[in-house]
Amino acid sequence: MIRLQRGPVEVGGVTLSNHLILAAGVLGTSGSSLARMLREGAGAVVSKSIGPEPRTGHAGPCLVVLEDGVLNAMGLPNPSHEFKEELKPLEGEPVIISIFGGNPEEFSEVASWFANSATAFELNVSCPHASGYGAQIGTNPDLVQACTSAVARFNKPVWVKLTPNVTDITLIGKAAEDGGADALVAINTVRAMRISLEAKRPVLGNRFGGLSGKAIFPIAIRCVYELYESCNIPVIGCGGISSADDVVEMMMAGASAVEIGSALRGNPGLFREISSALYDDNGFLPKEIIGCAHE
Amino acid sequence: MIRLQRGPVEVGGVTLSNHLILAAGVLGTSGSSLARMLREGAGAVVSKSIGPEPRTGHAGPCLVVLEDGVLNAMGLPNPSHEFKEELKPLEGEPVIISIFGGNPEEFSEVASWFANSATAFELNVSCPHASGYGAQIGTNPDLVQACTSAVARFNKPVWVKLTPNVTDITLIGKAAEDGGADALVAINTVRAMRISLEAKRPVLGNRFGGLSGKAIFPIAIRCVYELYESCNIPVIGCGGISSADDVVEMMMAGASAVEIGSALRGNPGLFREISSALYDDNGFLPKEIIGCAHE
Amino acid sequence: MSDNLPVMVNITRIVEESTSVKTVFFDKKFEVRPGQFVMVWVPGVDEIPMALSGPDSITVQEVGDATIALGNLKPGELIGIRGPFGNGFSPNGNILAIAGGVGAAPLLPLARQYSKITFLLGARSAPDLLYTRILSECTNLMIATDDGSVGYHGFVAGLLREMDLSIYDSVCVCGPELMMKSVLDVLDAKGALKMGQFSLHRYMKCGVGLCGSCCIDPEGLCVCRDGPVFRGDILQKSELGRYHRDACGRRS
Amino acid sequence: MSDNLPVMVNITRIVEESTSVKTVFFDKKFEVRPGQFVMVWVPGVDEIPMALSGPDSITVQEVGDATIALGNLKPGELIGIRGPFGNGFSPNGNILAIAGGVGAAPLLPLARQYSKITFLLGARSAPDLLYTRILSECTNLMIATDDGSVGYHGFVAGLLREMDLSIYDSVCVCGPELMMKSVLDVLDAKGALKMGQFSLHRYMKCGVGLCGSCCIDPEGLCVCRDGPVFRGDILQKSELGRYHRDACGRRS
Ligand SMILES: Cc1cc2nc3c(=O)[nH]c(=O)nc-3n(C[C@H](O)[C@H](O)[C@H](O)COP(=O)(O)OP(=O)(O)OC[C@H]3O[C@@H](n4cnc5c(N)ncnc54)[C@H](O)[C@@H]3O)c2cc1C
Ligand SMILES: Cc1cc2nc3c(=O)[nH]c(=O)nc-3n(C[C@H](O)[C@H](O)[C@H](O)COP(=O)(O)OP(=O)(O)OC[C@H]3O[C@@H](n4cnc5c(N)ncnc54)[C@H](O)[C@@H]3O)c2cc1C
Ligand SMILES: Cc1cc2nc3c(=O)[nH]c(=O)nc-3n(C[C@H](O)[C@H](O)[C@H](O)COP(=O)(O)O)c2cc1C
Ligand SMILES: Cc1cc2nc3c(=O)[nH]c(=O)nc-3n(C[C@H](O)[C@H](O)[C@H](O)COP(=O)(O)O)c2cc1C
Ligand code: FES
Ligand code: FES
Repeated sequence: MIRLQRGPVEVGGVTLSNHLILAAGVLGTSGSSLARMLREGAGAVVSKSIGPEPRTGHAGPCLVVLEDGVLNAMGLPNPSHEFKEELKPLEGEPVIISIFGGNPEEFSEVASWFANSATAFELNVSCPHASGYGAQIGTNPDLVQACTSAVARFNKPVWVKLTPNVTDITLIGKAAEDGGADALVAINTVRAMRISLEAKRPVLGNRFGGLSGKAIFPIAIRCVYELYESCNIPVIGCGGISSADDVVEMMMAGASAVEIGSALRGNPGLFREISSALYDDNGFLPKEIIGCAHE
Repeated sequence: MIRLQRGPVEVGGVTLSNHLILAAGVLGTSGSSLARMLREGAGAVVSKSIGPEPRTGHAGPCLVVLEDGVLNAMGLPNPSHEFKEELKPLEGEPVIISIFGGNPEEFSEVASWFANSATAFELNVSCPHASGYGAQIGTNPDLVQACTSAVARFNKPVWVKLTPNVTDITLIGKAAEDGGADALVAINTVRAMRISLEAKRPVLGNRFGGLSGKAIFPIAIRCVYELYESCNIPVIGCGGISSADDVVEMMMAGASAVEIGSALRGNPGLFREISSALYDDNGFLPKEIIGCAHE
Repeated sequence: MSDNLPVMVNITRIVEESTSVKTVFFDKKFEVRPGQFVMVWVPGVDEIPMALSGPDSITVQEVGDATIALGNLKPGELIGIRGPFGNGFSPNGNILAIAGGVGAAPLLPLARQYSKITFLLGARSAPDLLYTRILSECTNLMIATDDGSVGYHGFVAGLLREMDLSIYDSVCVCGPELMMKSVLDVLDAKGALKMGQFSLHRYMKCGVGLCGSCCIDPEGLCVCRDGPVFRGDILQKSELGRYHRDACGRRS
Repeated sequence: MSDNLPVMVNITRIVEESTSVKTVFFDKKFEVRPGQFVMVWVPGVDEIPMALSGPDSITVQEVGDATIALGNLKPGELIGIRGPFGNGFSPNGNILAIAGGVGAAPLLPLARQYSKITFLLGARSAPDLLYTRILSECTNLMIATDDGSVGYHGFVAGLLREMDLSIYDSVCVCGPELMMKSVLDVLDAKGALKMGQFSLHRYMKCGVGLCGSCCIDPEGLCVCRDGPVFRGDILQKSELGRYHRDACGRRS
C-alpha cells in the first residue's frame, strides 16, 4: 500500500499535526469531545457548526445508520455564542470553528465571537437540510462569495465547505476562492431520504436529510477531483473516508488533507488507526501524492 | 412485509404487466437480451439509449463493481438507427426506446426512426459522463422542455429521465412536464469517480462516471419524493432497487412504477424473484401505497 | 449487515404504574443487557432515549411532548425502536441496586435476571414507587420516600449512608441526576467508588456516538456509546451533578 | 465483500510465442478455472478481455491498439486485472481440446490440469503454433496447419472430421469464430453436440453481465456471465458463425 512521510502539514493557512481532521458536526458540540478527538490522534478538529442563535435542531429521529452510510438531519443544533466557553480548555490547539448564517452579516457576527479563539473558520454553506442556511446559501455563487468575504475580514484562514447538491460544484468553489477562501472542503452530505415501510413516512423527523459515509465516497472523490482542476486553493477531502487507503485516494484526487466523520461511529480510535497505517518513514512525500491522479 | 395486489399497471401512457421495468442501458443493447428480460419477468423494458450516430463508447475500463454499487462510464455506445432491426422480434411487447441527442432536432430525428415500433420513448437527458449529451441537456430546463416537446409530437408516450446532479431536480421535472412529458423517471446515475491507488489514475477510461446501485437508493428516494410533491405527472423510481421492500419504499415516496438496473448483476432472475415477493392477492392496492409517505 | 432503520412495533398494552408513569408493552422482544437503552420514535412527534424495562416494554414518565404523546398512545398504534444501544450494567457478585423514580426502569431487568439482589427503591412518595410488587418478590427490597409515607423517611442516599457496603461487589444506580450525585458521594466517602455503576441521562439525538450531543466533561465520553453506564471513579471528577447540556448544547 | 477495482499487477517477463503473440507474466497469481477470463486494463489505452493462459499470465495476439500496447509493455510496468469472470470449461472424463490460434490460451491451463488430454492444435503455419513444447509434454498433441507446414494439412475441423469421437466425453474448443463454427458443425454431424464446450469471443465492456454488449442471439445470453463457455447444443441455433456485434452494438 501507499504510505506517506510524516511531517508538518500546512493546509489553507493552518498547521496540522497530521492530514486527518475531525469533520464538522461529529463529536464536536463540546470542548471536551473536541479535545478527546485531538487526544485520539486527529491532526485538527472542526467544531459543530455554530450559528447566530441557539437552535435545538430538528425533531427526531435525527439520524439512522444504513448498511453503507449514515443519514442525518440534525438541523444545526448549536449553543450559538455560548460555544465560546467550550473553547477555553483548547487554547493553542488546532480548532477550526465551523459557522453558519443566513446572510453575510450573520456569518460575520458569528465569526467575530471567535476572532481570537479560532485557529481558522470553516463556512458551512452546505448543510442540505436546514432551511435558510447551509446549502441554501451554498448553491448561490454570489452569496458564497459575499459570505466568504465577510469572514475573510477577520484575518483568520477561511475554509469554505461545499455541497455536492449542485449542478456544478466548481462554480461554487471559484466563488469561494474569489471571496478570499484559503481552502475548500468537499463535501458535505448528499441530500437523501429513507422511508419506514411500517410507519409509511420518512424516517427522519425532518423528512429530508444528508447521506454520509461509505456510500458517498465516490461522489466526494469526484468533487475533489473537479475542484482540484478548477480552483487554485487547496482542497480538503471529506465524505466516506474510513481507511488509510481512502485517505490516499482522496489525496490523489487532489486533497491536501481530509476530514473524517461517519467512520468514527463505533470507533473513536480511528484517527490513530489510520495514522499508523498511513505514515511511514520510507513513504512518499505528500506532495508527490496530492493530485497525482490528474497527470 | 407490505405486499401489493396484482393487476394491470398503467403508467405514463404505457400498460405494464407489473411494476418492474428494466432500466435503460442494462442488458438492453440487443433485441434478444430485451426479450430475455421480459421472459424473466420484467413488466416492460427500456432499451439502451439510442442516439443520432453510432458510438463505440468510452475507452475501458467502462465499469467497476464497488462494495455497495456500480460505477460506470459506458459513454453511450449504441448502434443508432440500426437498432430498428433489433426490435423486430419484440413486436407487441412493452418496449420503451431510450433516446438521446445533443439538441431537440436530434431527439426528434432519433424518435422518428422508432415512431412505429416503440411503445413509448424515454429521453435520456441525464447520463453524467457523455459530453454534449445526457446531463448536459438535462441540467438546463429550457433544453429539457424543448427536447420533450420535440419528441411529444410523435404521439407516443414520452418519459423523461432526470439526473440527480442538479441543484433542484423539481425545476427540471417541471420543465419536462411543461414540454408534454407523460412521466418522469428518476434517477440516472450520480456523477462519481474512483481512483486506482496503484495506477495513480482514475479507474474509468473516461475518468468520470456514474454511480448506481445500493449506494444511491436514499438519493433516489429523495428525488422521487421531491418530484411527487412538485409535479403532476407520474414518477417512475429508479436507483439502487434490489428487493420488493425497495420497490415498496420507492412507491411510498411517490413512484408509480420502478426501473431496475445494477441489481441484475449476477441475478438475471431478479424480476421474477421480486414479483413473487411483492404481489399477493391480499395485498394493498397500489394506489394506497403510491405516495403514502407524503401524508 | 443491513440498514438499521427504526423497527416499528405494535403497542399491545399500557399499564399505569403511578400517576405520571406508564409501562408500554409491545409485540416484539429485544435482546438487551440491563441498562442498555433504545431510541423510541413517536411518529410525528420526536425520538427519545428510553431504557428497556423488559424485553418488550418501556416505562415512561410523562414530562414533555414525546413522553406525554407516548403515554397517550393506544394498543394497536405503532412506535419505532432503534437499538438497543450502549453498554449496560456489568454487575458481578453480590449486587446492590439503587433506583430513584423512573430510574427503576433499567434496573428492573437486572432484578429479574440476577437472584439475591438488594434493591433500594426511592421516590417522592408512596404512590410514586415503581414495580414494588415484583421487586419485593425477586429482590431484598428496601424503600425510601422523601415524605416518609412508606419505608425510610428521606433520600436513598441517606439510607445508603447507613448501610454496610462491604458485603456488596457491585452497586448499580439509576435515578435523577442529584440523587446519583449523592449516591456517588456516599460511595466515595465509603471508599467504594469503583464498585459503583451509574446509568446517566444526557440529551441524546443519534444514540450511536456521532452527533456529540450526549458527551460529558471532562473526558468527552459519549453517554450513548461509552455509557450510559459509567463506573463511579470515572464520574468522580465529571460534570455529574454540576451541569448538563440541553438540546442546543448549552450548559444548564 | 469489498470494492472490486482492477488489481494492478507488475509485469515480470514477456515471452514471444510467435511473430504476433506474446505471453505476458506478472507478479500475482489468480485462482482461475480454465476458460475463465479477466478484463485487462492497459492504463491510458483500454480494457480488454483476455483468457488467463496461466495463474499469472495472459497470452496476447497483437491485433489492435490495446493488444499492441500490451505487447510493448516492459517488465516493471503495470497492468490492471478485473476478474476472473465467467464460467470456464467443465470437462469430465476423456477430454479432447481443440484450439485455433491464440484460442490455445484458455486451453493451456486445461492441458496442464487434466492428464491424458488429446489436444488438436491448429494455426495458419508452423511458426504460428502456440505452446507446442509444453503441450507435447502433457497432452497427446495433434497438429494441423492451414499451409501444411507441419502436421495435418488443413483446418482442425478437417482433422476432427476424420477422428472417432466415441472415446471422448468432453470436447473443449476455443479459436476463431469460423473455426469454432466448423467444429460445431462436425460435432453436430457426429451427433456429439452436447459434449462440445465452446469458449466464445464477443465484444466485452463490463465483464459482469450488465452492459449487454456481449449478448448473443437468440436467447440474449451474456457471453461474459452465462459464458464464455457454452455447450454445443445451446449454440447450434445461435448467431455463432453468422454475425456478432461491434463496439456500437451493430451486427457485422
Ligand atoms: C439513556 C437514557 C435512558 C432513559 N430512560 C428513561 C426511561 O426508562 N423512562 C423515562 O421515562 N425516561 C427515560 N429517560 C429520559 C427521557 O429520555 C426523557 O424524559 C424524554 O426524552 C423527555 O422527552 P419529552 O419530549 O417528553 O420531554 P421534553 O419537554 O422534550 O424535555 C423534558 C426534559 O427531558 C429531557 N430530554 C428531552 N429530550 C431528550 C432527549 N432526546 N434525550 C435525553 N433527554 C431528553 C431534557 O432534560 C428535557 O429538559 C432516559 C434518558 C436517557 C438518556
Ligand atoms: C472471453 C475472451 C477471451 C479472450 N482471450 C484472448 C486471449 O487470451 N488472447 C488474445 O490475444 N485475445 C483474446 N481475446 C480477444 C481480445 O479481447 C481482442 O483481441 C482485443 O480486445 C483486441 O483489442 P485491441 O484494442 O487490441 O484491438 P481493436 O483494434 O480495438 O479491435 C480488434 C478486434 O478485437 C475485438 N475486440 C476489440 N475490443 C474488444 C473487447 N473489448 N472485447 C472483445 N473483443 C474486442 C473486436 O473483434 C475488434 O474488431 C479474448 C476475447 C474474449 C471475449
Ligand atoms: C451527525 C452529523 C452531523 C453533522 N453536522 C455537520 C455540521 O454541523 N456542519 C457541517 O458542515 N457538516 C456537518 N456534517 C457533515 C460532515 O461534516 C461531513 O461533511 C459528512 O458527514 C461527510 O463526511 P463523512 O462521510 O466522513 O461523515 C454532519 C454529519 C453528520 C453525520
Ligand atoms: C452499465 C450501465 C449502463 C447504463 N446505461 C444507461 C443508458 O444508456 N441510458 C440511461 O438513461 N441510463 C443508463 N444507465 C443508468 C440506469 O438506467 C439507471 O438509471 C441507474 O443505473 C440507476 O439504477 P440502478 O441503481 O438500478 O442501476 C446505465 C447504468 C448502468 C449501470
Ligand atoms: S447521542 Fe449522539 S453522540 Fe451520543
Ligand atoms: S460485457 Fe457487459 S454484459 Fe457482458
